[in-house]
Amino acid sequence: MTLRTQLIPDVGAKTPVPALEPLLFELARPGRNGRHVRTNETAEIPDAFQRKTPLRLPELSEPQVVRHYTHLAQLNYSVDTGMYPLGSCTMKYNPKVNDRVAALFADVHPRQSYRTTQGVLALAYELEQLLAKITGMDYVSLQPQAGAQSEFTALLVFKAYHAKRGEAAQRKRIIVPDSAHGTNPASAAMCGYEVTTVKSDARGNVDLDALKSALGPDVAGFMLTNPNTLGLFEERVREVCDAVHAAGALVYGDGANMNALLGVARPGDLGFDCVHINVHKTFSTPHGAGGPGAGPLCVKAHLRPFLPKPWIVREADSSYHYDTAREDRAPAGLGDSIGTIKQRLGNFGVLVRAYTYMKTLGEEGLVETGRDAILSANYLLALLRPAYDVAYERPPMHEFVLSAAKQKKQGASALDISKALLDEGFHSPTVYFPLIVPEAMMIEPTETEPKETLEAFAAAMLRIAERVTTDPASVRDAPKHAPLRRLDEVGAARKPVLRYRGPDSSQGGNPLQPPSAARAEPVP
Amino acid sequence: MTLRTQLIPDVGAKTPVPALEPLLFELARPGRNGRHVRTNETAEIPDAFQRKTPLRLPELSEPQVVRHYTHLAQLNYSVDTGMYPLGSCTMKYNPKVNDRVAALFADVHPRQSYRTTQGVLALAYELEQLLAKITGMDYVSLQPQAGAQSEFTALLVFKAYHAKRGEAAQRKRIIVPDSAHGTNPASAAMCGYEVTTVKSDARGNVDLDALKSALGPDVAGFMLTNPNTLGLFEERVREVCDAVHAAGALVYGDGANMNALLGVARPGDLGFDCVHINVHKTFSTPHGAGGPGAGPLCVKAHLRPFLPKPWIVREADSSYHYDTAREDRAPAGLGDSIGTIKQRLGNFGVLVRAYTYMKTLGEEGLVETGRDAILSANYLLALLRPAYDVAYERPPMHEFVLSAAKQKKQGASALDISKALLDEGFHSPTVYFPLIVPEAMMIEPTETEPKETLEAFAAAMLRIAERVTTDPASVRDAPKHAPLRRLDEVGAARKPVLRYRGPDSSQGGNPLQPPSAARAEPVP
Amino acid sequence: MGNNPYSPHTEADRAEMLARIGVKDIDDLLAAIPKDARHPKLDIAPGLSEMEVQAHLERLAKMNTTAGDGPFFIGGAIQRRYIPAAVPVLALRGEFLTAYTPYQPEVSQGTLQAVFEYQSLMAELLAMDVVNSSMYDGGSATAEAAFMAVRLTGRKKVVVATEVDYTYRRTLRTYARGPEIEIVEVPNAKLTGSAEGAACLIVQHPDAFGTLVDVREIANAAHAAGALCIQVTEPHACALLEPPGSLGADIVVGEGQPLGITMSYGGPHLGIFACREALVRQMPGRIAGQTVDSNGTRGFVNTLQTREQHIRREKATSNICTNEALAAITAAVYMSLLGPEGLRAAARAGVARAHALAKRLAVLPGCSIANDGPFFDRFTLRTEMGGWDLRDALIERGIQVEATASSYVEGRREGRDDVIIQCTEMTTDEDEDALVDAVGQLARSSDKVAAR
Amino acid sequence: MGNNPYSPHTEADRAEMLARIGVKDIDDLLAAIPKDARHPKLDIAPGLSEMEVQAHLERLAKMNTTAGDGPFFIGGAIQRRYIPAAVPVLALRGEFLTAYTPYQPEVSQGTLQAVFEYQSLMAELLAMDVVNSSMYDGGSATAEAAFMAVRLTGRKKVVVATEVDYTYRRTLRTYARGPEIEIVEVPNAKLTGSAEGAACLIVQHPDAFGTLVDVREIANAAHAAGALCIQVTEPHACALLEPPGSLGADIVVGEGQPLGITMSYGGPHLGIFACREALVRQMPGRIAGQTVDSNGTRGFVNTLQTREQHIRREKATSNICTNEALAAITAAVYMSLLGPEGLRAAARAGVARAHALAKRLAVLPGCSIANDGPFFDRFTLRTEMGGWDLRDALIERGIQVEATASSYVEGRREGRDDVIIQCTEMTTDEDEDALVDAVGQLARSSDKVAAR
Ligand SMILES: Cc1ncc(COP(=O)(O)O)c(C=O)c1O
Ligand SMILES: Cc1ncc(COP(=O)(O)O)c(C=O)c1O
Repeated sequence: MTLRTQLIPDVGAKTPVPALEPLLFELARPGRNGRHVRTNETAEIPDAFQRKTPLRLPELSEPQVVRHYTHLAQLNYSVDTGMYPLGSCTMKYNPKVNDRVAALFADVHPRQSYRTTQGVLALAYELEQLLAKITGMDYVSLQPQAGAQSEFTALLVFKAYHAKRGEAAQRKRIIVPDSAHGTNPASAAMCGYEVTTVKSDARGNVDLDALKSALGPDVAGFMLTNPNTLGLFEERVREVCDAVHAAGALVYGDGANMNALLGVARPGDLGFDCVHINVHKTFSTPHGAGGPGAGPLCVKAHLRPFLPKPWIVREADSSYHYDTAREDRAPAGLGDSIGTIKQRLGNFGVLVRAYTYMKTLGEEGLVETGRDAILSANYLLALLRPAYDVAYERPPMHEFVLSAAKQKKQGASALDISKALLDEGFHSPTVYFPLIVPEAMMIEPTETEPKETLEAFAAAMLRIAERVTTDPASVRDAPKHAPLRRLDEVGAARKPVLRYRGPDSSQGGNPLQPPSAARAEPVP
Repeated sequence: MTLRTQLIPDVGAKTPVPALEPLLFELARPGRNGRHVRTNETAEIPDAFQRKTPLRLPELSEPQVVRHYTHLAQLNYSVDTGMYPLGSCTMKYNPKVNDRVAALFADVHPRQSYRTTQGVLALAYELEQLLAKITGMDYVSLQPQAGAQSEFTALLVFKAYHAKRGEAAQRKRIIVPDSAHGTNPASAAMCGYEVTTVKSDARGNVDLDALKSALGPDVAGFMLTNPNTLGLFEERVREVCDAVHAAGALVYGDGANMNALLGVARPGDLGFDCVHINVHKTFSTPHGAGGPGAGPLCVKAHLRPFLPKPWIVREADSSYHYDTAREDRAPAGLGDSIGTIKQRLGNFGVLVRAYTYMKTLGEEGLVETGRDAILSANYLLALLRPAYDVAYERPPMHEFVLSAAKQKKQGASALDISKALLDEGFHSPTVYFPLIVPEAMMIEPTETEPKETLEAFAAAMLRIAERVTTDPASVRDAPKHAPLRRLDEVGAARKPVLRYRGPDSSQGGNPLQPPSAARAEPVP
Repeated sequence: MGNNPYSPHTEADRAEMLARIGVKDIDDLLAAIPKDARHPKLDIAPGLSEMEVQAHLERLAKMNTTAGDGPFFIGGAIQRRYIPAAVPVLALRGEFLTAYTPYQPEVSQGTLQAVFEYQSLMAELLAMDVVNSSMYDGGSATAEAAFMAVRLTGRKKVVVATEVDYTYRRTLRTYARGPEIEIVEVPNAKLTGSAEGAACLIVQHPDAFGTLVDVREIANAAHAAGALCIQVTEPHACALLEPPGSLGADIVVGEGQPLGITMSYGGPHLGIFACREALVRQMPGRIAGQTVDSNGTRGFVNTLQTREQHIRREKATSNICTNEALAAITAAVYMSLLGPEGLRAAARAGVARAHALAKRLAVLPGCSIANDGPFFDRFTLRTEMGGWDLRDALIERGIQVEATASSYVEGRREGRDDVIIQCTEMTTDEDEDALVDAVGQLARSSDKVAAR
Repeated sequence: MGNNPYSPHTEADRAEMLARIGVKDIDDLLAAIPKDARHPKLDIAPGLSEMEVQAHLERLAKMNTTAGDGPFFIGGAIQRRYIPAAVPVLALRGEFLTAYTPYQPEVSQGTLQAVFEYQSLMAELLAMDVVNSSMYDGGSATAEAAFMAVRLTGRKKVVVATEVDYTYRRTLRTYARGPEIEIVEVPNAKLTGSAEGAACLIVQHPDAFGTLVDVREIANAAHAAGALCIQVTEPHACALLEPPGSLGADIVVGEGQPLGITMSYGGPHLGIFACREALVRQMPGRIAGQTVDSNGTRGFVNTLQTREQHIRREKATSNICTNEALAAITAAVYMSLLGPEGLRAAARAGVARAHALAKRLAVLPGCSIANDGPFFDRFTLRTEMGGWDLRDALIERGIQVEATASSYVEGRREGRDDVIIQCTEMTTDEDEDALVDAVGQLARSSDKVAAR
């Protein structure tokens, strides 16, 4: 039962608003409420501090709230409802057992003593070891809460490393390939580095000569995604790393594409000094409509001293504690560490899920995952090749990039195709990334889509390609069967409406402005 | 994201089947499976007993199963998605906290000792008391698992009561009003009684004269729903009960409509000897797509000896046990009890929810519930009266019955209107019940629907009535916006297909018959 | 609003509604109610907040010792089995949980297709033709099966084996008081000789004590005498044992709870009900069937409703209305997740553990396994202590088993007094060690035996 | 399939796929990988079944003492608060949980509208103009706010009060090493005098110790010096205290976890980030905005994306990509369920309990309340034992409190060593009694003091 557009009743607007679902504020009535929490007590607050500004939150009954969010949820596409081939995002199935066991750790506060959290610490310690083994690294920090924060953390580590060697002032630049994800240059800039971009070569690799000429004593590090954002394994990865090291710089591995490498190859064996893990990609934790994630940072031994504190220590009797004095409250042992990115163990609730996933798969399951991810991508590419241009003609790893340049000429862009896919019941791939492929469509099926689904997706893509040749206008007009037609993003940015301010924002912007006489739905 | 009709791929059918979602069997592939439970051990089973019949269950991956049921769920209308004004069913909001606390009792086995289940017994004991107070009765059996089973239980109690008085052989008849719910006569027949129907009078009451002339020494009991299925309070309820008692028979109260009486009146004060409770109606437990429910039976003291065993006993030290020897395993004390309807405490998981609801509402909340339920029904009736015939013109209690007889003449029946309501985004009322109202539409809004929703529902009903006058064919053609168009129920009954037997049932009916070469969706 | 936290009506709403109705007060709508009966004082405590009620229920729950709190061997019809995490996530989605009987099939395809799939899966598991959408539980399903046999044969005697679960037999006896059906209880061994004049023979396989029973022989005897054979069974057993449909059963009933449904002190559970195709018009309960919509698209409806109370009233095949549809959906989710391999694995684990455990217990002094033949995943342990004392002594040690009351018939103690030990995939090595240790210690302490 | 229980590929599937690709083996697709690096041995144990992994995690979880296991007074940024049952039921629905950033808004209206509503609700609570869709947590939000102030002012000095939560200050100091921003820590009392040359003053109200702070004065001082005022706050406090937007704050940050999100040993949580309208183009993070579709129907999209890394790369206002959208949705569900009254009630309960408890503790011998002024729902208890010893002694008694490290700056112990006592609506009379009893006993035992 999907929502159909309705005229929002009772909002007090002069003309009723067509929408799929009213806003919370539009559903509210003064005096309505549930009884979740109550108190008879009064709070002793000095008058000067008391809230005088009206608290204009909507008042709703619980049944209304339940329906509202049930309706909203049903408007979403999600992994639980269909294939979600968003390249670079690894939208694989999120096992339900992981959510259930995560709830076992819900009622633990991060400021509890190690004495009351031995289960947390035992899990985290083993998780660090698992990640080290899978990446071929030596040590792991669980603190970063997403890939981007892990990049930033790693660059702080680089800075500290160079500082220790007296080269901090000199090494001011970070090099990134032109195919890099936007977070890479952004993290470098946030960390106070200048960013130099090197181009890719004709086979989709980093252009080694360009890299070499960019390298120098002012370079702190190089950020490399492997397989890169084209889905291609860097063919001369060891030469690349050697060149960077020869210049006294460090190699950062963006591990967003680690799914391809599970049991297939380890960054630690390829020359990387560190690599981050997007557990919300590789290790199946749900993406939560945009987040949360977790981004553990795995490093070689020479970078360990700089990792965020505190660190977990395991005693001979299998008890655990932190390495800092008085729990982690007196970081006497900060040493060369960069400090703290996130108190204690980062997004622990996400990490529990990742740990559970690894324990479920085990060595053979991890290996199978990497191989099946690669198999699925290559199979889907084989099915799509007849109709779309392939950006780089060599076997991809877990994802691949098509170009809709041909279709664009025929009258429908990658964007149009992405919308037409919605009408076919599929989520669209990532479009217009990486930037170096015109009309890019970056497709990552993951290992959890059945072969039949890959075939159905391919059939849809081929139908659309066919339609582009016969009736491109209809593709440009998509979507027609999604909950909404195409949305005006330009208008949204030009005149931003970033919160609800009532039906008539000129009236002081009170979101609880009472319904005007002009009801959308008159009482019969 | 609602499902749109698709051609089911790969089912092996000669011609693909259009459907909203494939069947589990159609999604399966041999060799596919998860790893929820496993064992390396072999079972010692004598060969003669071993299963030789193939176990033709579908093999699926967990991601497929999750998507399948998520899709199916989204095809359902439910209280969580909209107003569900099904008369006689009390489709009120089902509080989420009730589900959460019910889970606290999930891991308890009914054959545990009273010593390990003091929490269960304490809750059940208090629940019995709450139900007795609310109904004005003296004792309660929690065993019946639904209203109908409670009716049957009560009639067994009647039989035992008459037997005790030596009148069992003589009292062979049960009287029911013509407005009674189908379960009443069905329960009576199941209990070995003959059923006599008495008609209703012009005000929607039991026709007292008809009742009196039906009464006699061969009558065991009278089953009365109050408010009755017209939503009307029995105006001479005490006279009715007195007449029945005068004939030596008992009065059974069908408490399906108890929501109207919460804090408003008590069956025990009106002359009933017993009343059942549909906790899935009055006490907010979810209806579960058809069930489960629970149907506690509340009786006056004179019927207590006959209630199902075991009974809970509370000791002075607030400990609890059953009244039978050796727990309830040796029912030495069966006495006059009819026996056991359901081991121990019936649908305990449902009863926990009902208990929680009562504790949440408390006395004032219960009173408010009854009054708001009545208020909502009367308000909605006032809004609808302009367009529809009202079956009986006196203030209803918690629900009311309209007749679409006028509309029927104009070209659209109650059934057609019910389907048109689906297109308006509402569930339909109960139609064609009670049987005594032509083209009946039985509407129960419940107290949890906001006033605006009642108004929106009324507006939809009025729009439809208007459409019946201008374009009845369009109403007959409804629904158009539901997941499916009108379904062929006659065809379903004429040539019943009650399980899946594979794409070609002539081929031995193997539901796992492999896909034929003719795929619905050819591999591109 | 105000006192019922789930009611949305504000005082302003109520005033507007009353005005539109044209009365001053809700009391003005209650004229039909005898004055003295209006507004009774209920003597119930004031309502709690959600936070308070949650705390209150947590306190009550802590007063129980759950199955997970220690070694646990109670089973029978209701079993502690592993429930995959996806089961509740899917089956308890609000759209299933808060819908009702699919009276409007066009907006209830989720329920109807899921129930149709349940019927199909269960029919395969049992090797039976038709399965209904659910009865309340195994007990009432057994009683309704007996009633159906009475209707089909016109005979009013029902023969049931004493090795049928005691709760089912109690419910059967209770139900039978209504239409005054004669219930004859005989041991399994005497079933074949008791078919004459009977509407049906009711046999459980594996039986209440876990023993395997030759159903074919009993079905043959029934059929020879013009009676039906009703088999009570358990779903996991059907994954490994020749299924009822292949043994000659005409009607099959049982408890579906082990298929992913929580124990919850006995309910809500799932009454399984299956029969041969020819008998379907006498079947009780709702049945989902396949059809098409006016566009020719496949869809599902409740069908064969002319058997049901809302149409046939006193002529219906049963009075059942609200059933256990959600449990049927849950069982379907469970079966589709486990698949045939997982179902067999779960069943096998119970059987293997039961046999290994029985071997360890049988060699303890004073202990023996009391089953009459090969058993499945539970067995009867006989000690010198007697079952009830042993059970109570084990509770003291945190171990829960069931003392068997097979021998109590209408309150008279007739025979043995043992304990039943149920194993499932949830049984662990530690559980088994704890039981063997405890029984070893207890069986040795002859003072306890004396004290009986 | 086979080893990864979530992969659907059967061996037959794999063979067909390889054939279509035109290779014999997956290894044929791996030519780009250095030979010696292929197929590393990982040295990881074989996979578990779901049932095994569930049992394993349950064992680990039992090794913790949770907040619900005994009297619990740890709080600060992360608080144990009552979470209504409907919150997880709604926010964790699969359609929210398993979606990603709404790159295709037409099929992501659920996410986008829910986030837009979160922004609107939070803006009202804080009385701020604009709220973004979330940062990782309170700590990173604080650091990003400081960076934003640096960008806006062109100044590289950030002044932060020592009464700001120590975890936020640590993260701030760590972040600041990147762009080499100077972090100056001064007590609240010295903030107004430290604005000169600063990009911003960062003040927390109520502060880490629960003390109420005069933010207006600090904001005025900041503005007078051309600096911004960044207020760190807590959502429940804003229901009762004059909100940041009314106190002069330019940017507001905080931890949103208390709004219905589980503690989960520190994450995933919700970084609240709000600012004045004029500053929005320097704001980090995603923002949902209202628009219309081509039919004119209202809808929502992520907007003002030219601030973001995927468009602006090294010129972006932040590197954040994956955020905590689900936590924002959860907070919105929580706020809509509680409403203004519920939110105030929850806040009031904490304040009332904290004050009552403080009064009881303050009269115990050797005990005093060490806050510098009126406090909100937590306070600092000073005893002769010292905070760390008291905390450890309380753990022995099953009571959990936090010892304050406010006084440790870069490892140097500078001042007091107390405990912080946080109350919320979840605090019970029994909890309070247990704490008063225990502290009463401990404070009296002078041997402990001697032993320090
Ligand atoms: C290649 C690449 N690098 C980095 C990131 C950033 O990771 P996160 O979104 O977890 O911050 C992403 C994900 O979006 C990515 O695809
Ligand atoms: C008036 C009436 N009586 C009895 C019943 C039967 O109750 P149940 O469905 O719980 O068996 C119903 C409900 O459907 C009903 O509406």
